[in-house]
Amino acid sequence: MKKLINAPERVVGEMLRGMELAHGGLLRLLPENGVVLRADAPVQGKVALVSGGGSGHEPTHGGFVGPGMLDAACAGSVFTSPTPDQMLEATKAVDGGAGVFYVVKNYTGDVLNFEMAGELAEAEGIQTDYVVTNDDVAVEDSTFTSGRRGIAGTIFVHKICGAAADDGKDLAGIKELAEKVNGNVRSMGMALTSCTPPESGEPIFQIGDDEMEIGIGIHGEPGIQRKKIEPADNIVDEMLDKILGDSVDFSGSEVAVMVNGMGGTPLMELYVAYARVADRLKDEGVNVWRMPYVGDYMTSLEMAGFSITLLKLDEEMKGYLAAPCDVAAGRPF
Amino acid sequence: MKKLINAPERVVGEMLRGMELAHGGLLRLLPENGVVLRADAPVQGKVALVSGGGSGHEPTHGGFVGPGMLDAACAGSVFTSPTPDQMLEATKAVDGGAGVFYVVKNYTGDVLNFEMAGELAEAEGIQTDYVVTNDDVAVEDSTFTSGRRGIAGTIFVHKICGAAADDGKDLAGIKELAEKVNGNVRSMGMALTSCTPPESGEPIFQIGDDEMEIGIGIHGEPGIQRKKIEPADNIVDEMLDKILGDSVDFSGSEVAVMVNGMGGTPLMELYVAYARVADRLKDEGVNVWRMPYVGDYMTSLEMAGFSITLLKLDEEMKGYLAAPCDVAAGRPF
Amino acid sequence: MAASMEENRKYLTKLDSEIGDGDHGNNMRRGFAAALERLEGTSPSSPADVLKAVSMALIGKVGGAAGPLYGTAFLRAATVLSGDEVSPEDAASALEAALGGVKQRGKAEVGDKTIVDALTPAVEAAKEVAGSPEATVAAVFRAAAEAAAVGAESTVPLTARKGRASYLGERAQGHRDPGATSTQLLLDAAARSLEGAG
Amino acid sequence: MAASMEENRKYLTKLDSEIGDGDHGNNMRRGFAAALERLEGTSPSSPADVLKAVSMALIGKVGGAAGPLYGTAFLRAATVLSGDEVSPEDAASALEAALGGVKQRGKAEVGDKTIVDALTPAVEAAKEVAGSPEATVAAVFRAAAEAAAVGAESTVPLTARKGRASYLGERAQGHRDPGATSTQLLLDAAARSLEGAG
Ligand SMILES: Nc1ncnc2c1ncn2[C@@H]1O[C@H](COP(=O)(O)OP(=O)(O)O)[C@@H](O)[C@H]1O
Ligand SMILES: Nc1ncnc2c1ncn2[C@@H]1O[C@H](COP(=O)(O)OP(=O)(O)O)[C@@H](O)[C@H]1O
Ligand SMILES: [Mg+2]
Ligand SMILES: [Mg+2]
Ligand SMILES: [Mg+2]
Ligand SMILES: [Mg+2]
Repeated sequence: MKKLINAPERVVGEMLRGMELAHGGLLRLLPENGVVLRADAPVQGKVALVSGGGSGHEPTHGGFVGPGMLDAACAGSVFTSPTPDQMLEATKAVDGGAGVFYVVKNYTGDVLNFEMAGELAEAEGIQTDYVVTNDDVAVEDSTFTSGRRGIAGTIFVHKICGAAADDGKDLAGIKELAEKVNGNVRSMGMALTSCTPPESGEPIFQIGDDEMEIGIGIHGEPGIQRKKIEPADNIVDEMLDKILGDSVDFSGSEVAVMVNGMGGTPLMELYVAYARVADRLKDEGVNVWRMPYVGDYMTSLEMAGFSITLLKLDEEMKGYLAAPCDVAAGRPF
Repeated sequence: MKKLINAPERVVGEMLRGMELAHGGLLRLLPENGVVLRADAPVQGKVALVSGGGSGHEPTHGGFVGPGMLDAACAGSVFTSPTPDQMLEATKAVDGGAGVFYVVKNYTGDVLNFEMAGELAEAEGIQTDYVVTNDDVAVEDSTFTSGRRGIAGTIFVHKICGAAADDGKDLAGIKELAEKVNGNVRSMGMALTSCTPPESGEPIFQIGDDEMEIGIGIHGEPGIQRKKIEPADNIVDEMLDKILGDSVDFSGSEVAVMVNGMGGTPLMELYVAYARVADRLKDEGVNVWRMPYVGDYMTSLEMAGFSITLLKLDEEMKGYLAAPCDVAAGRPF
Repeated sequence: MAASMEENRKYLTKLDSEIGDGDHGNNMRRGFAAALERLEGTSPSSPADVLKAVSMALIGKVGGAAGPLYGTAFLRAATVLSGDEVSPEDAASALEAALGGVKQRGKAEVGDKTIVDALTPAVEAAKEVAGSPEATVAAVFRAAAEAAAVGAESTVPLTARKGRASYLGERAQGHRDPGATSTQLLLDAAARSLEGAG
Repeated sequence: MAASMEENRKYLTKLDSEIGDGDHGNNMRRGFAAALERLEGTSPSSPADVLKAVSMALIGKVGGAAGPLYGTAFLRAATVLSGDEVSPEDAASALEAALGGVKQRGKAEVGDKTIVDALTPAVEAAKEVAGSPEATVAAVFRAAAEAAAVGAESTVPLTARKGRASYLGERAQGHRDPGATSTQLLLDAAARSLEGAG
């Protein structure tokens, strides 16, 4: 296992420290709690957005903290949900008196820990609410599972709700908006390689030199299907067919598109994939709104792979997506 | 070799097409020539900046085309310099009557091909000039080699000269400014893994599971030294010692800093490295100007590794670095 | 328990890699190491205080799905204990309360391929042993541990319906659940400790 | 020549991987395939026109360091030929002009571990054979090819001073230069073609 680190157990702390040193003025840390805050928190009178999850998905979540997006992000160990006390400290630090809204990805750990955090926050007199994102279409029958996972579509919830909070929307309105976004976003991922968390030192799964894993999540856990690798166009087709054939009817609509790298796929290949996405959407009568987001947004360490996200837009969502924000992951050059 | 592609010989063309589909309105292609242009080229009365090189370094160069940076980028095959006819077509397409300036990285192929292009352009009545960037300190004795290589520091030349051209600086002034930036920027890179170009199908070099390559370039060619892997802090120290000990005296100055991922190193690890960079610079009395650039800017396909770049600033360079630009690699979120 | 989590870290990591994200071993080791530290630092007086201290350490340090579930388990166990002595019936009640907490938080049932598959038979065995006149607390935990082992093994052929393994569908079959396994290991460590084998 | 570049693509790739960026094989194959296509499409009349067409195809398609160097080589060779016949002296002069072009563009000398290390002895051998009365063009190229082979082999122990290999310092020693090797292969292909072995 070769990584640019000092020691496995120090990775997250040093990463957070590096972020604070790099983006001081925009971000600050609660270093004892592994929390990244916007430097000017708390912002009085504004609903505060708190998210978080395991580390290893950078720029998610710390890279999305700042004016116009998240107020705070809680960083767990690699691929491990953060704990309720982290979330409570974050909550208290960003509480501007208008309530705190949690954006939680649907993984049992994330949900249970954020639920406990909400209970602790309410006990301290802070009103909270939350959305559980579940944009991943890979898992079909969610009645018999933990339900669908939250993957890159969650970032659109961060952005749209962040802009709405800046715009003065109240806690109930943010909740409603978050559910609307979540209800209109669909994603799917795949992987060509596994990844190796620093503390385990071993790849999460073994995969052959000529194989790919379809329906991958973001924590390196195996996906839904192992197959022989195919050309990029075929892979995009399979993923788009599942997304377009799911319960959101995208035809004739305007969509925000994200082609998200898992970390180890060169940007060159993401654009090869996007060319196919664009062609297919055109054939299907789905209109890409403005420019797609092509790059590494919600990664899985060094995993080679990518995910596609489509968000069906209305005027409100478009306005909030277009609103300016100042976050480390979206700094102009 | 597992890649998200359709066929090795089609990768570059499909990548360029994907970029145009994604960023239409900002970019357009000369598809027969593998050239990316700003959509509004030619911009009359402005010195036009043309750069280029092999593909496989994305977002370099196409991701830096747009208002405030490059007017055109020529894309060669993976790791292969583009050819003079590509450069000539780019030159003609962006010529706004104020001359065309080439930003060339110091590799024999890039230099020879851009030289021939300049000859062809002059024959067509277009005035050209160029800078050859050579910020890499890894190669010590450039008297007995092809000279130092141009690596990530070249991007600062793109940005500063791009802003200056927007600001109305003439061709001679751009040349002088480019030489100033080049004279004040120093970089060094390293790799933990190799990379596999699609058309060759084999890794460029073999490296052991416990080894690293110091002084790596950006084309996957071997570096200057093979060693056992060390903790990130030690690696940063070795690289910074070489950069700080080189012919630019950084002490007491303000620097622009870039910690650039080669493609396969997670952002998490780049921040771990940046924490050490920040600590060392503070110890050395070198002041980081504004925020560092931490991310993948000049990659080498999926290579795990990174480079550090320091640019010693004056007021003019600061102003141009801070000027707004609109490029695919720096799009706000 | 902390020693068991340290010893079995790689095993749990392996199980959680096959049908999860590979962190269960590290999560449990970290959480129980923190629990040990907290106990050494605060020297709680009653058994209930011990369990509460462990609960807080787990909630604060384990992370993932297992943190809130085991944390709640220890907390609920604490609530049924009073005084300084723990009888065999107390022990069984504590385990039953723990299971109740896990099921209330996680909403899993037997057959879902989780902690519940190990803890449910453990509670039944504990109650049965506790009901007999020669019962000892050590025997209650030994019975619980053995039943938990059977329960954890029973997860092998199951299709997961909760947690991360549930995304795998039938691919989870043939793999042992990591959480059910750590349940078995924790109960076994408790039993050995009470039996004096430490 | 195109066939030789096709056959030897992997070999040149391997050499360029050891002390370069692995693209020389693909670059040469692509360039000479384009040259073949251009020749088939335009049917140039004179030997000079053939060389010019090849030159343009190479400059336009090879890329990298080898593109301008070989492109200039063919262009300069074309400039010394006139008419439809090529004598042995013409052939040697063409090779000499080619070398001049490579040296002028690339500024390399013998010993720098480049194309020049193969082409320089090739030109000397060509001139020597061309000076003899029974010389044939085929013999000129055969001598050039054999000398180029020796020259390419002579690059093995050298430290590179030009091109990508020069960054390696002493690590380039023990590796054959890819460009010198393609020079040898091209001359050999030309010789075989003239000898009728195709
Ligand atoms: N809803 C649930 N109820 C009971 N146990 C559960 C539930 N969800 C997950 N688990 C247990 O948690 C274990 C995984 O723990 P761990 O790997 O530490 O967390 P994560 O899945 O967040 O990475 C599973 O093996 C399973 O036994
Ligand atoms: N200055 C030079 N003069 C002569 N030949 C050179 C020079 N620089 C490089 N070469 C030749 O070019 C070869 C490399 O070609 P190629 O791999 O196609 O280009 P690149 O180095 O741009 O990837 C080297 O092996 C060497 O023989
Ligand atoms: Mg986890
Ligand atoms: Mg090259
Ligand atoms: Mg896990
Ligand atoms: Mg090469």
